[in-house]
Amino acid sequence: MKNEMELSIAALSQNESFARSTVAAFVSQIDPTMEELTELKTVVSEAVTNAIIHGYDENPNGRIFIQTSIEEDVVTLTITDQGKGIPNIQTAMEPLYTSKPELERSGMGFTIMENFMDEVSIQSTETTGTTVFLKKWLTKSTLPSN
Amino acid sequence: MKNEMELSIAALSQNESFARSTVAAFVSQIDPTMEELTELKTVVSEAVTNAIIHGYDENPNGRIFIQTSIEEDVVTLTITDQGKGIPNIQTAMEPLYTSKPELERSGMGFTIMENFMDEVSIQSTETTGTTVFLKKWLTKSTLPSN
Amino acid sequence: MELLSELTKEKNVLCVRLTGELDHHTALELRTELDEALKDEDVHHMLLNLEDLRFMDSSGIGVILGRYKTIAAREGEVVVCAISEEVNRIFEMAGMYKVLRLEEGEKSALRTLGVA
Amino acid sequence: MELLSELTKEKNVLCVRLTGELDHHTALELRTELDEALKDEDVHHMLLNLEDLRFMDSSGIGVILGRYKTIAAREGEVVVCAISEEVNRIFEMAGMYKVLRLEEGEKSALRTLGVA
Ligand SMILES: Nc1ncnc2c1ncn2[C@@H]1O[C@H](COP(=O)(O)OP(=O)(O)O)[C@@H](O)[C@H]1O
Ligand SMILES: Nc1ncnc2c1ncn2[C@@H]1O[C@H](COP(=O)(O)OP(=O)(O)O)[C@@H](O)[C@H]1O
Repeated sequence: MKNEMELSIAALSQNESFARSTVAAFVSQIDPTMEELTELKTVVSEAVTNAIIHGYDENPNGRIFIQTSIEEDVVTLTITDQGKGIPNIQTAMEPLYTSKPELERSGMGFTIMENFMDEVSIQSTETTGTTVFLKKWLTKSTLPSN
Repeated sequence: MKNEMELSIAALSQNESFARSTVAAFVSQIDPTMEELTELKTVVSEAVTNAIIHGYDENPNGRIFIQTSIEEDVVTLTITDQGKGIPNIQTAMEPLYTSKPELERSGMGFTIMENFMDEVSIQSTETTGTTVFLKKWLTKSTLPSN
Repeated sequence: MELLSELTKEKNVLCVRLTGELDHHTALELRTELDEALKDEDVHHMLLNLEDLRFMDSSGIGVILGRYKTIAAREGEVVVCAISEEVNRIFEMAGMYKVLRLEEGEKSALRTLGVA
Repeated sequence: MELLSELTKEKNVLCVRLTGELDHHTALELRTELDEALKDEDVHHMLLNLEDLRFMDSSGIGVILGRYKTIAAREGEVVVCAISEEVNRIFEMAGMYKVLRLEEGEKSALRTLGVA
């Protein structure tokens, strides 16, 4: 059976851990391995942090939308901000590229997402915001708990 | 500092525990006591269960919206469904009143909400749905963690 | 695996030990399980050990009262033991102690039901 | 209390033991704390014990590389020990082992830095 939730949070750094554990709690319904759960938490953390730092330039009035759906053994995540957008997605996705070295960003966010998920795609328009689509097939999945 | 989140879930009974633990995880930021956390979990469980059973007559296509805000030592919850509504709110709030005795409902949901929260108010329109507003002042609160 | 129930029979008492969370979702499963066990007409009393019940909402009241009816029809008793403070408050609000009896531990509860 | 850091000095080594979760939120606090400790110019090396680090994302890479620069300017070394498999994968992706050394345990790591 398919299940789906949507979470909307204020762009505050203390919500990063809340966001990743909420997604993990939801996905737990389809019995992921501990490793898969850590990978999912990590990518949520990366995308939410990007929305806060890059999308909203740390303006806490911004809102971040996290949609999670689970169906059989597939997890789909959509993380959206209505921030400033990414001028050049190709460049942004390069390992080690960061537009904010002064904040000690490592430029590894998208690289981690690509390594930990099976599908990553980014949609972004300057001034209207960014959406990151992420998809992962769980390996040791059991039947949905219902 | 004020913090706020909104959660939207499918009207599936397996989301009851997800909803109450998500609210608890969010409210944990302002250091409630274990007792207060249990009370908050219980009222979320009551309101979400009501939306599923009464609001949507267990139709899983329904959606439930849970808004949580924390500010200083005050927790505000708003739980909304777009279901069938409550024809008579006075009657509904009476202890032991239930419109679904055949489902072994106890009629204690609203009574528990009133006992565990400081403010309870209900807004409902037939055919457009129900919103339950709940508010609680935490006693042993510390300053917000930021 | 949100609610685990361990059912045993001691003489004519059905002993139910609940671990986890009892809400509307898990109450459905519990009801089915208890009704199955109560088909055994030798069962006259029910003892609920709630020591490891971490969470319960009003759906728990409903499922317990429903089984109480079966037990009452057999002129038996429902006894609850090892209840947490939070669950106790809900029991009190619902007036549960008008129909069921509270005991501290499982041993003493069983003794009051005639099981040595 | 998402990240706890325990800082001690062993000879000229700053030992950092991290417990909890290292993300953008907690990295900010950790950076301030480490920079404070690194004001002590006697510190030449830094040892990171990650045994109790339950979670780390790329913000952790940033905060470690930033401190590495200070240590490298003093011609010291940054050594990491007791790393989990998940955190190790992120370290490898980021090419961290080009600039820092991995050791199994804290004792052996300290020995390689000349602390008995
Ligand atoms: N949500 C976003 N809004 C605007 N720009 C973004 C967003 N996410 C990523 N970017 C851009 O893409 C770059 C690379 O992102 P990433 O790989 O996560 O590295 P980092 O966050 O360390 O800079 C960022 O430096 C930023 O310029
Ligand atoms: N979200 C809702 N939508 C429609 N009706 C509702 C809703 N919540 C409560 N009700 C009505 O109010 C009554 C009392 O609710 P409650 O005190 O929670 O008891 P119970 O859920 O056990 O019936 C319900 O039986 C139902 O008729």
